[in-house]
Amino acid sequence: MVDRTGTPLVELRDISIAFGGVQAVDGVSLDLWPGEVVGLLGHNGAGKSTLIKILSGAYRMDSGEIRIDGQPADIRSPADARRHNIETIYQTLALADNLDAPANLFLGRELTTPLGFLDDARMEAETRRIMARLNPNFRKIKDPVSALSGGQRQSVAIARAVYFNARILIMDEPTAALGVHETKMVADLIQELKAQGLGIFLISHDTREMMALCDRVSVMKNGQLVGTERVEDVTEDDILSMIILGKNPKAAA
Amino acid sequence: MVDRTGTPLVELRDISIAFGGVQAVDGVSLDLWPGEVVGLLGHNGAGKSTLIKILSGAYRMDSGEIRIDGQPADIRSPADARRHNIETIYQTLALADNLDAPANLFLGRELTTPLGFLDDARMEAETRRIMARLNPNFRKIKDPVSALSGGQRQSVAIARAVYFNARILIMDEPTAALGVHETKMVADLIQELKAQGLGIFLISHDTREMMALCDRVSVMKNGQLVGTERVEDVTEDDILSMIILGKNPKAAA
Amino acid sequence: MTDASLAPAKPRQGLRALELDLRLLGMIGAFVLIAVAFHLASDGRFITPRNLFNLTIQTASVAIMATGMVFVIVTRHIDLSVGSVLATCSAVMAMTQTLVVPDWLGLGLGHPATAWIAIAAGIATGALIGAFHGWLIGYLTIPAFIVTLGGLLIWRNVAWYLTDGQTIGPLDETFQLFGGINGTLGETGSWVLGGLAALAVVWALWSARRGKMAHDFPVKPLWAEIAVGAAAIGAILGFVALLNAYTIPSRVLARRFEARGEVMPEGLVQGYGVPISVVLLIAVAIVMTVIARRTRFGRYIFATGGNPDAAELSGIDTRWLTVKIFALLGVLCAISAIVASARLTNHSNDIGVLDELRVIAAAVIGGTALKGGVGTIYGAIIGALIMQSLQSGMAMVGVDAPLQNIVVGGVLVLAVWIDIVYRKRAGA
Amino acid sequence: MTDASLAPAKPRQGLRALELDLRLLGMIGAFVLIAVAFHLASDGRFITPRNLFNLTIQTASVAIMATGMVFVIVTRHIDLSVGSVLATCSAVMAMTQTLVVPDWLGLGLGHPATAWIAIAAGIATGALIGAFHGWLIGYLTIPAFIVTLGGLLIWRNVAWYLTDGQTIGPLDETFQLFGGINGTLGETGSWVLGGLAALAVVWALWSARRGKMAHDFPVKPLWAEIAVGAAAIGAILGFVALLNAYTIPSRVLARRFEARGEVMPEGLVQGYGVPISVVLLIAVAIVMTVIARRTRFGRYIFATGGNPDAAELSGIDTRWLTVKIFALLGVLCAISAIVASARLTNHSNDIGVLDELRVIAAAVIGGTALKGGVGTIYGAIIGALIMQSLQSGMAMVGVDAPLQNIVVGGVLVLAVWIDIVYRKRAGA
Amino acid sequence: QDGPVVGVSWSNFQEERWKTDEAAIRQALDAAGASYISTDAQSSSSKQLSDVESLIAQGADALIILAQDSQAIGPAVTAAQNEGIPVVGYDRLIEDPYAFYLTFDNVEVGRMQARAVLEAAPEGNYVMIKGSPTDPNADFLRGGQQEVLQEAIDAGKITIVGEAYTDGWLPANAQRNMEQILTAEDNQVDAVVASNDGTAGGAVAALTAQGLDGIPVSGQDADFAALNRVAQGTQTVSVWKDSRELGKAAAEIALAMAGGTEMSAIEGAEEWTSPGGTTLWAEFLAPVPITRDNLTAVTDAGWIPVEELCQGVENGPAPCN
Ligand SMILES: Nc1ncnc2c1ncn2[C@@H]1O[C@H](COP(=O)(O)OP(=O)(O)OP(=O)(O)O)[C@@H](O)[C@H]1O
Ligand SMILES: Nc1ncnc2c1ncn2[C@@H]1O[C@H](COP(=O)(O)OP(=O)(O)OP(=O)(O)O)[C@@H](O)[C@H]1O
Ligand SMILES: O[C@@H]1[C@@H](O)[C@H](O)OC[C@H]1O
Ligand SMILES: [Mg+2]
Ligand SMILES: [Mg+2]
Repeated sequence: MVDRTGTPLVELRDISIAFGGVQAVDGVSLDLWPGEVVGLLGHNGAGKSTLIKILSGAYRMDSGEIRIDGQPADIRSPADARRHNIETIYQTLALADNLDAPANLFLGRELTTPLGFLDDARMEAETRRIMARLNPNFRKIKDPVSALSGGQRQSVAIARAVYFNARILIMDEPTAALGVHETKMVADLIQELKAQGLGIFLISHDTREMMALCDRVSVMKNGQLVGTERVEDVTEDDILSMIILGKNPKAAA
Repeated sequence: MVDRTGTPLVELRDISIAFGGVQAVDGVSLDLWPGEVVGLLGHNGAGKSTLIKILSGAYRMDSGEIRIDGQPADIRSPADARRHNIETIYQTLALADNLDAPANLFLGRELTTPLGFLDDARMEAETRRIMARLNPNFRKIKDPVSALSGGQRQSVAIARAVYFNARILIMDEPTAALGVHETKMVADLIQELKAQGLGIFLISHDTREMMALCDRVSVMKNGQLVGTERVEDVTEDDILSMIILGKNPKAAA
Repeated sequence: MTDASLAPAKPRQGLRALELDLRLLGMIGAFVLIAVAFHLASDGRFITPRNLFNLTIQTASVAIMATGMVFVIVTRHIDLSVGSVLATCSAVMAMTQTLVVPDWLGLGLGHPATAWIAIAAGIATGALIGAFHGWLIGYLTIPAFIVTLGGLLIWRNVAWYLTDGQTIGPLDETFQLFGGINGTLGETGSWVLGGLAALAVVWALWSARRGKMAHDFPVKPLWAEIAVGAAAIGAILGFVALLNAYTIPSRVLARRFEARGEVMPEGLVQGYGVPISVVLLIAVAIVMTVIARRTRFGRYIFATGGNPDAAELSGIDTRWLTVKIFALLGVLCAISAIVASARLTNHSNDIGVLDELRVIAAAVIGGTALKGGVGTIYGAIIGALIMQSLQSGMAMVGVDAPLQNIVVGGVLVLAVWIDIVYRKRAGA
Repeated sequence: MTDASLAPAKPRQGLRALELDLRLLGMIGAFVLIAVAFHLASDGRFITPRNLFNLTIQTASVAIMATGMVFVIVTRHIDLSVGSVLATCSAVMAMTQTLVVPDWLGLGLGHPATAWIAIAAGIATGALIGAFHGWLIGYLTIPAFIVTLGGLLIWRNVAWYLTDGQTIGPLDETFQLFGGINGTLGETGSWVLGGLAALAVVWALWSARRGKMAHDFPVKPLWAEIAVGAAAIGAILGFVALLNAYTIPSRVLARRFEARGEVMPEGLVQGYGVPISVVLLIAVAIVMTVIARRTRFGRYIFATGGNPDAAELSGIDTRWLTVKIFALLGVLCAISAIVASARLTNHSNDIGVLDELRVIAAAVIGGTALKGGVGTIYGAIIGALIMQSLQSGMAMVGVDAPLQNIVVGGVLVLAVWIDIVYRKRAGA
Repeated sequence: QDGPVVGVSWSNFQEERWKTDEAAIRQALDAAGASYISTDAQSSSSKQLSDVESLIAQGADALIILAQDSQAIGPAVTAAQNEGIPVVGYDRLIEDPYAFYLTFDNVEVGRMQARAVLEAAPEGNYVMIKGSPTDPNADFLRGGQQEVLQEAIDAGKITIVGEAYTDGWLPANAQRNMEQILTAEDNQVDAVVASNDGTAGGAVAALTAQGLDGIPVSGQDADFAALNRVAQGTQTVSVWKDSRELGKAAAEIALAMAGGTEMSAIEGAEEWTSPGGTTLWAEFLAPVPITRDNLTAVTDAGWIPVEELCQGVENGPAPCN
């Protein structure tokens, strides 16, 4: 299905980072092709969020290399990542609580009038349009996001990442707080984006969901990569044992 | 299984609350017997968190009544709720980011030495003991919780609610950020607490998990109660249609 | 997509249709309350054209800086150095007028360009100092409290050295026009200004309405729109009428005619009209409000205040933002320095002393939250007005000097408390 | 349960085994740097027993209040009124000594109970004022900035009314003992104090170690424990030796003998030893540190600072906590008032003016974060010491007051910056 | 109300002496059936301008202004002039001929301070504790002091070994500065010229700690605590500017001018040219240096009760013996 010839969209090579002596990510290498969804799994604190935060510019790695389209990419800040068309949905959502949904959605890339002033009306209209796709119950467009429910906040964070024409999308537990219907809509969205040729890193603890959405899954344990497998090649139980035992049954076999 | 004769542990009667004109919870009645797990389901923003925050003292209802052991209970603050042995795991976790896990776990109920000073060593030891049950990978006992991963933070919040001998436990999406193994351990824990006779309100979007853990499930939509059913009496699909359509197929039938 | 559940809320009915800003009304209410109380206590001397004219002039300098302080506090910083920066800017401008331009540049005293050269120098000074503070705070991550506490000590004394500890003056005549009573628009000019402002209100309401309608958003009923517009225009024209009603003392008028070699017509009465310093304040208020609400810069300020991490993760360069915010406040300090020193017709050593407290207090009374993320420009200005009313009012009622301070302190706390209670009740 | 993955981290090796507090070391480093610089600039007069003795005395009053300000700032509040509250407490104590006790109570001047009655009155005053502020802030939810800005205006002028604007003094002899050089422990007393402190250190280290071992936690290697203990004891005894080395001028000594009707033995030399005001400061520091680290009250302060909502949801009564915190600071202001007025041997109208800035600065230099949740008691004290060293050093080197302020401002910013860089490097 | 209204604008009411001035002004106004209103500028010339505007708006018929700044008060005086309200410049100079200048001569006060100290310590090391760097009076005083000391300095008899401004005239700052100078000079100090009683108090506290109390120290204002020090012998001189007289004279002049009296017609008025070159009508009252030899002057005048003057003094000079 996914064409893995040619240069990958993203190559993470031997990435490491430590916090105060603890090796949070330890020599991890991964790659991602266009139109592919790669799932990241692992126990709590395995280093998944930290790894993808390096790609999104939130952290700077201690060592390793990132390549995009085969070219070394020097990502030192979230702004750098955006320049490489990388969009991220953070686990902590990263919303400005005092602003409303449109302001958050367009933060850093506001729509403006020809005179350079903010075009709030247009941003609001766009927000209504996009939220309708993600969360049909969402109505609190003009309230500060601090007044939203957990799932509503998550919808805003998702909307923000997918609205802009990203080439690489990072989703850190995007559906953790979402209702069944909302989760379904995000799954549909992922399929659609994939079809458009985006590369997606997806983190989730829901193995079933991962098997359904991803092309390949990578499992981490204690900062290290246990293994990466195509979903066709493994069973749910294989993945579970990789997560819990930290051993790749296929590699061992 | 659950003995629903006698007085319920908790009775919520006709609870309503509005935020700035919007009716977040609208005349909801629910009850909970000892040794029972009642699940709350519903779309994002349905009012689940708001409803249980009324019981935990975080919000004050506009109208309605709460009874505990058949007696009207006047819960106006989280401290009042604690006096009624109600413990809560909030969706937002409610941790003091600058303190470490033991300090958060025992916040408001610190262990002290005979002289009345904090007994940090004992709190740390207890924390290690209890965390071992919830999250075997957890090691960052002395770090401020701001340095923890999303799932690690959630483990701390759970540990804090279950450590104290609560009679009523409220869990708002306790496993949203947890890994598979950690989720399993929380499920075991819920079974154990239930066996000890606690009453538990559980909120989650994972219908499968809810069917497995709960005795009864209640579904909310737009602030109103759609219906409450024993899990034996309904299928997963029944529940899904209640959540999405807001109609109780059994009642309709 | 046009699903009913997504349709924007329906237009509200009755009084609510006016969509009034409760916060604004509350603050105006507090001000009116204070004014009426002093009016009664001073045998009807407080709410007079003359006193209100004085009040607007007295408020201008602090209010101008307070608008900039809003941005600083919204981004979770603080600036303790505004009074000292004002002093340095004032010293630079004073020395430019009395030494640099006449002697170094050899243009002599009273050259028409003097005031403008001095103002340019002052504004450049303010911008540089502010930017420097912002750099220390944003790039070197030194807490704003420390940087500006250092600034408080440093710039006051730099001003001292610039002037050798002396009062410098009298300042240039043109420059003095910015000081308040020495420079007003006169009756006709004020009416013209008022008329333009009224037109602007109509245009603003109309274009906002059109913008909403273009996106099918609900709009207020037409009557509500007209009511709001009428109230705003009424307030503007009332304000102009009030300032025009304060008449120039006949001696001053006579002196002016004398200076022109004319004779004053018997019984001539002329009003002062809007002071230029107040025009400056209004201009600053409008510009700052536009920045806050309608530009990216403003949006980033509030986003950073709400959640600095989120702002940074959204690709906003929060460090550079900090530099810009402090530089902006520096410029506003320089503008305030113009107003303050022109009003004194001199640069004095103690100019701006304790202004940091007044300015921060004005912003906080005006609803700016010290924990960041929240604040309005108009709030800060009304806050400054309330502070000033308290001080002037107390002086007017004629209580003992030490007791005055006690009462000012007490009323300050009380005013904020009433506002808090009022807003809780109103559920805003 | 004793799963390997859960076992606590292994003891560290080498220098790291000492588990030193980098922040503390950094601050001490900054202080030493400043001291050495002044020592060189003043021809070797800065690091002398006499000057360091002066420094400790000069620092006491601000440092005492700064420890309380740490709690206030940690809970995301601020207190601008400390200088004024100090003035009111000082006024109450002065009036109690010179009017209430001698005249109203009829005990006359110089009664042995005078000082103690005055102190009790002062502390009660401080506690009441602080609690009142705390109530306004905690229960009425008025921002601390506004409440204490009001307090700044009110209490200074209440003090004025209490004393009718006069300097009151000289104060009671016993009372004056708290002022510094007028009351010291003498050489023997100081050694006894030092010895007790050394024992306390040994006991504290030993019991902490025992506590850890009881729960099977890792402990430092014994050599590291001993090294830390030896360093601490060395510092304590060195401090005592230093203060003892500052000898009482022979004139003063002779006068003391005279007063007792004795004749001073030829060639007698006596050291001052530890001033009582410094003993007070040390006692305050210990009590406050214990509160911060070892009591529920302290834990709740930090929890509330870290996340006020979480604290409230945990059943902590944050409103009552606020009252307690401000009352505590009020008491500390009263203690500072004792030290400050006893040092001047008079109550003067302007006592404590601008102390709010010094106190807040000391806390912030000492690493207390204005955004709340973080701060240490020892940091605030060293912060106060650094501020005071700068000012005293400059006065000694003979820098002009305006230039002094410029340098103090600059060094302030620099010191904090160096500390920031140092900590970033050290990765702490 | 019936009688005229006199508005007084104080520059900083926190300093001890002004309440005596105020009482004197009030008393004189009461006696004349006039009423008194006042403001406190809290050491800010900007606030003082607003204050004066308030006083005018309140209907003052005459103004007495203790100027925070001799020049920056100009617009306030102009505002008064525009309304035809007479102004008395009180204690500190107002650089404007429209204002009547009533004061004690500050340069003379400085001279008196230095004279008394020089008499007690004709030779040795001097320390100059100056006033606030932002108060123009501080430099007037220092100038007067220098005039007197110059000769002895030139002759090499005295050396100024330390000199410091006192921020905000705060005693605590003076005390610290004195301590540091003593430390730097190893106590080799023979006399202190302090510019007012507050700073003298700080200096004496520092000297006492070193057993140096008793060396000559100057001051001004005749604060009660300072007079007590003079009686005890720890302060040499406090230059007494009997503010009751100054206050009384100010009230009377203000009322006279409000009643239409010309400045030139005021008793004791003389034409005087300021250092800045402004010629104005002025009246100078004579300050009196108070030393242990003439302490009775202050008690006789009822300035201070004998008990307070002599508190804790044994075998002191008259009247404490
Ligand atoms: N503090 C608040 N202020 C204003 N509105 C609020 C507040 N808290 C919740 N709401 C609103 O009340 C409604 C119910 O929110 P609630 O958090 O109870 O939803 P929920 O069922 O828990 O949703 P989720 O599954 O997303 O957690 C939402 O529309 C939300 O925006
Ligand atoms: N800012 C930080 N400072 C210190 N340690 C950190 C920081 N962020 C993460 N860590 C630590 O790094 C390790 C990896 O964390 P990370 O958030 O990447 O885990 P994760 O795999 O995303 O877990 P989860 O499934 O719980 O989200 C954890 O032990 C965590 O405590
Ligand atoms: O009397 C003194 C006054 O002249 C000066 O200006 O301020 C300080 C006072 O002590
Ligand atoms: Mg994660
Ligand atoms: Mg929820």
